[in-house]
Amino acid sequence: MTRTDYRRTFPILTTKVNGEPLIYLDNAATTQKPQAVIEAISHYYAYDNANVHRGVYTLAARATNQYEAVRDQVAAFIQAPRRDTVFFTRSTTESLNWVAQTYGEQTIQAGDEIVVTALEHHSNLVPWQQLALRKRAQLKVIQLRPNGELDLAAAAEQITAKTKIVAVAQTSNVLGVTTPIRELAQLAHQRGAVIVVDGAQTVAHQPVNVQELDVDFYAFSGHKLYGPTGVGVLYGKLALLQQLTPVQFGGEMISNVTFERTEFAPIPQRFEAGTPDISGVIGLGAALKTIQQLGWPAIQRQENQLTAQLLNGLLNLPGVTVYGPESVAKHGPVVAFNVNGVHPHDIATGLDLAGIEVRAGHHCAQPLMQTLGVAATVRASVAFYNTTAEIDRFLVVLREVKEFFQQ
Amino acid sequence: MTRTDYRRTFPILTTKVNGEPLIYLDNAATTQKPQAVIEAISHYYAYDNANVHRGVYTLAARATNQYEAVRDQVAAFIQAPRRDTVFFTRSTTESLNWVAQTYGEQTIQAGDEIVVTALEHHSNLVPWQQLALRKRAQLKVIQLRPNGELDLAAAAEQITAKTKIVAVAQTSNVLGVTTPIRELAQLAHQRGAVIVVDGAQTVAHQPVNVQELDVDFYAFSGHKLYGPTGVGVLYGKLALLQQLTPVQFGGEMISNVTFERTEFAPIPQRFEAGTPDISGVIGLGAALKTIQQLGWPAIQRQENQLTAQLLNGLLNLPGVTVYGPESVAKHGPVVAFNVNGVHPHDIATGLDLAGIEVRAGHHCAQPLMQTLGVAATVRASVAFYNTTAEIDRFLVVLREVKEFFQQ
Amino acid sequence: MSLLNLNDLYKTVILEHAQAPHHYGLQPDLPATTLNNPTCGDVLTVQLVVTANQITTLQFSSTGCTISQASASVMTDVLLGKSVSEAQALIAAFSKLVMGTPIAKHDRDQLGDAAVLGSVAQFPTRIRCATLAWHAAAQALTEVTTDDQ
Amino acid sequence: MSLLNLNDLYKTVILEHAQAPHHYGLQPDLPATTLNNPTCGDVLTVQLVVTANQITTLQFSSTGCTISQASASVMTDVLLGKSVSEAQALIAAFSKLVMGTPIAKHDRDQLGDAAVLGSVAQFPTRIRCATLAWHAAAQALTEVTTDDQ
Ligand SMILES: Cc1ncc(COP(=O)(O)O)c(C=O)c1O
Ligand SMILES: Cc1ncc(COP(=O)(O)O)c(C=O)c1O
Repeated sequence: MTRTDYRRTFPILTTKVNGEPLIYLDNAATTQKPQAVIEAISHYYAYDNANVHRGVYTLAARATNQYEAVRDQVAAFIQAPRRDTVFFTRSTTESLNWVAQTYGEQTIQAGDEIVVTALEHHSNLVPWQQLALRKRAQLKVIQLRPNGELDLAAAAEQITAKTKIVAVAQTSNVLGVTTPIRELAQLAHQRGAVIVVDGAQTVAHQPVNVQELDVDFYAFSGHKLYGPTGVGVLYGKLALLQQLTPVQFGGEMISNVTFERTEFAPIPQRFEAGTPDISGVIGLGAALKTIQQLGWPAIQRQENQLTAQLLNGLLNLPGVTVYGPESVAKHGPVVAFNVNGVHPHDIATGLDLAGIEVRAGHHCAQPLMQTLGVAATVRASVAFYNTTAEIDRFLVVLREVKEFFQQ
Repeated sequence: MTRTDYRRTFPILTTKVNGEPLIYLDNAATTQKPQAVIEAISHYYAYDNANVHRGVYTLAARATNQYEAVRDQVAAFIQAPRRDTVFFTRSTTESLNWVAQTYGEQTIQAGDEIVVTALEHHSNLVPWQQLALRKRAQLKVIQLRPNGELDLAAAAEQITAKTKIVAVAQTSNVLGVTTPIRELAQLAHQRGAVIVVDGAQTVAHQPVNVQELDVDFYAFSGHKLYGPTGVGVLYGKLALLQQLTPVQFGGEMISNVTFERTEFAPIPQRFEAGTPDISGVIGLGAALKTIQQLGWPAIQRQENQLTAQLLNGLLNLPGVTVYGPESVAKHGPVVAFNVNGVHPHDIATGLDLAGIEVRAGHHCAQPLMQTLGVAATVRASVAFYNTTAEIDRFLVVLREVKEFFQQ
Repeated sequence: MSLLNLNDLYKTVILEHAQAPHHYGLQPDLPATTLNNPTCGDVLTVQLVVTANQITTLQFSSTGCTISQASASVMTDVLLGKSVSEAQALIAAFSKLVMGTPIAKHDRDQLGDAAVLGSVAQFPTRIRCATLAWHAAAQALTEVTTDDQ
Repeated sequence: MSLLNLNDLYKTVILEHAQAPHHYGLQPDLPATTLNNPTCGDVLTVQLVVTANQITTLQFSSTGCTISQASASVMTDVLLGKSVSEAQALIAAFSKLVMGTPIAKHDRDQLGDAAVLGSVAQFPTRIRCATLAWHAAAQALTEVTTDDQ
């Protein structure tokens, strides 16, 4: 199957919005789902539904095997060394909060430093900020270069011997820039800190190897990866996970319980309290298979081309300000911009009337907006299923909307 | 549509397991899903998928409206006074842990008492036990009467002026007994404690009115209610929820963020950090609609009849021990039993070979097993879609399996 | 896309109000009420003075979209000079209007230019933009009213 | 259901071992290794003595299902008298067998009655029941071996 064939397996991409063919350019918020994912969920409920890890009967074994097989897939997908170093959460947000509540809670003491960057999503900022406030630790921020790239020299200054945790997104959900995770990991480790990476905007767009990056924790969401909502992943280094105690208790995360005390199960069960999102995990398995079948080269070729078209198209529109690097080589498939004198909401509504769905707002990155000196931006973000014709149409309509408001 | 028509809308119930028609009697672990739920999920992904609360475009509005409409449905389903007093979690387990991490963490001090009952599921025991250990508080246990019913006199003794939290399941997932929540709530409130209710085994089987019960918190799971995995609910009294701070941070739960500090959004958004399980919530909405259309009288009539047939059938089998009350009037649709001299696993495997799926094990209630003086039990649990013919067959095969092992 | 669709929402009168909002600007010595729209980070501040049960001063300042700016501008036109209870009734009527609920002819007439914003009802995600200023005025009214007593 | 299916898993030899397990019972003065099966709460304890690199004592006690009892019983028959390395090889072979992986004829012969438990491979949820005793023995072996050194 070619990339175009794969596009056809996304049912929503053939629908209309406001009477116009849908052009979905909010992939950074959530991606659309292929038929394979929708069918994996339906099939599970129509043929295999049972609770996992609990029953000795056939249906329960089927459900458990399918669920656990996805753990293997996920481990392979990010090149984790062992299957038990990944566990399922609800989302990137939960994964990152979990690290703050376990490793953070156990490690951080008054006077310690937690280092984040100026481009973090609230989900990788607020948990650390609140932890720092609780512990009287210091939250430090690595600033960006004027083009939005992370400044490694600034990072080397901010990360000190007092730093215990460095938390950073691998790809910005606003500027599209990618941060140098390997170098940051090295800096962190040299100073005795761990590095926690928010991969929400990365995993759908490039291969990730957590061992090569040498990260301590890596978090992402299924729904930004062509999978269902309700399922996220956390990878952690074995030695770290083994030393951590759970934050939620109950269900199959125990090995022995009396009224007085509880022995916890080994990892990863220890961290999956209660009935997990079984159908979500199975849907994620189908999504990973789709990515694998299509292959990174096809995905990256198309996304690079679309990003170039988008970025250059916007840079060439007079009266438009583009945030982040102007070079495609430094760009993930996300472009934030503003039309001078027109509010992002008005632009998004204008595009929406033509069936073109883009985000307008602060993109859950208010401090970054403050850094950029704006209240909000428009954001267009592509996935491999978008087409050059869609980007052309987006640019044409954007110009019309711009003229309407600037008339 | 009649009850039989509704049964036909559950695709899995027409499949075979081990070459025999599936007879699913593990409804207490998770229920099966009607076509309406499966289709709600598929339809969402095929037509309306977008992230919620974030976009100004049409798809985002559709997704958000559908998601928020289910909040209204859930509030109506348990007669919550306001829509903002319910929020979505992953599961009962997460809901109960949340109360322990917020209200429990803020309230419990050394020397305080937390009171649970001897029939709790690990999910409503371990969070309180761990909280008590952390805070040097005392965990107290209300014992059961010999037939498994909760002893209100014992409750009145255990709940004292030192008690801050009473945590109790409304229906036991092992014994099938229902606890007197209204009376326990009164006892708790008289002593100045709050009551936290685990409704996991209740909400699919009888109408619940949280205001009439006068409970402070009420937790349940969608997947035990004909809905998808990945979605749970927590109801809390308005005044309590408003005084609580979140445990997870990020995404749309904020109203304003700087690097230094964060203002949280009003309830319920405040407690729903990150992208929620949107399709799970929408699937839950379809499940609630199914229950409403079929109606409580039809559901309860059938479940009562099946429970009577199951209970009496087991009580009349020589060499079988039934746990919990022997009177149907005191029984939810769950019956735990053992065949003397035969291990529950062997019984479950024997039944499984005939397509009959029951649970064998400790049912995540190890302390209750200790109280009953057994390591494990078999458990059969029914839902409205089970039939009297299925229970007949279960009893026939059980007798065969029993004879095989006792030969 | 046909720009006709855009004209449905962004009627000329709305664009005019947004481009040259009436009663724009704050005075340093007056109490102010600020609300924000968390989705877009927009911030809107109103200043409102009631003298002898009549709104004698009403002005605003905001960073916001066309809809919120225009709505704030027409709001000042409509509410200035009204009594507290008239203003409260009109705020309620405006809320209904933009939610797509029918309102009485009398209220509609009183709303004047603001009635044009009824088209927002077709754009559910923009309703919050249209109501922000009116909510701020409602809140300011309770504050000044309380001060009076 | 046909009871033939039940006979597939619960062969006569398995039922016999379960009903009258060999080398059942513990001695108070010997070190013991206990494992449990969290799904069902079953507990199994083995006692194992190695003298001059040979397993000279091997006994167990357990609350458990037919499969785990029978498996423990045949395990004691198979491993008693074996050298440490022979025992380790047989434990590994047994694990493969119940996972459905083919094993060498020589190992199969040595496993004796235990080979009958190969049918468990068709019942994935029961594999843990069959391996519990063998895991306990493997663990006990590492403990005594370490003690020797
Ligand atoms: C960079 C980044 N981090 C974290 C998140 C949060 O992801 P989720 O909402 O799935 O928890 C997002 C997406 O919203 C993101 O773009
Ligand atoms: C009484 C009771 N409480 C809590 C739970 C936990 O539910 P969940 O696994 O959906 O969190 C269950 C079900 O397993 C239950 O039966």
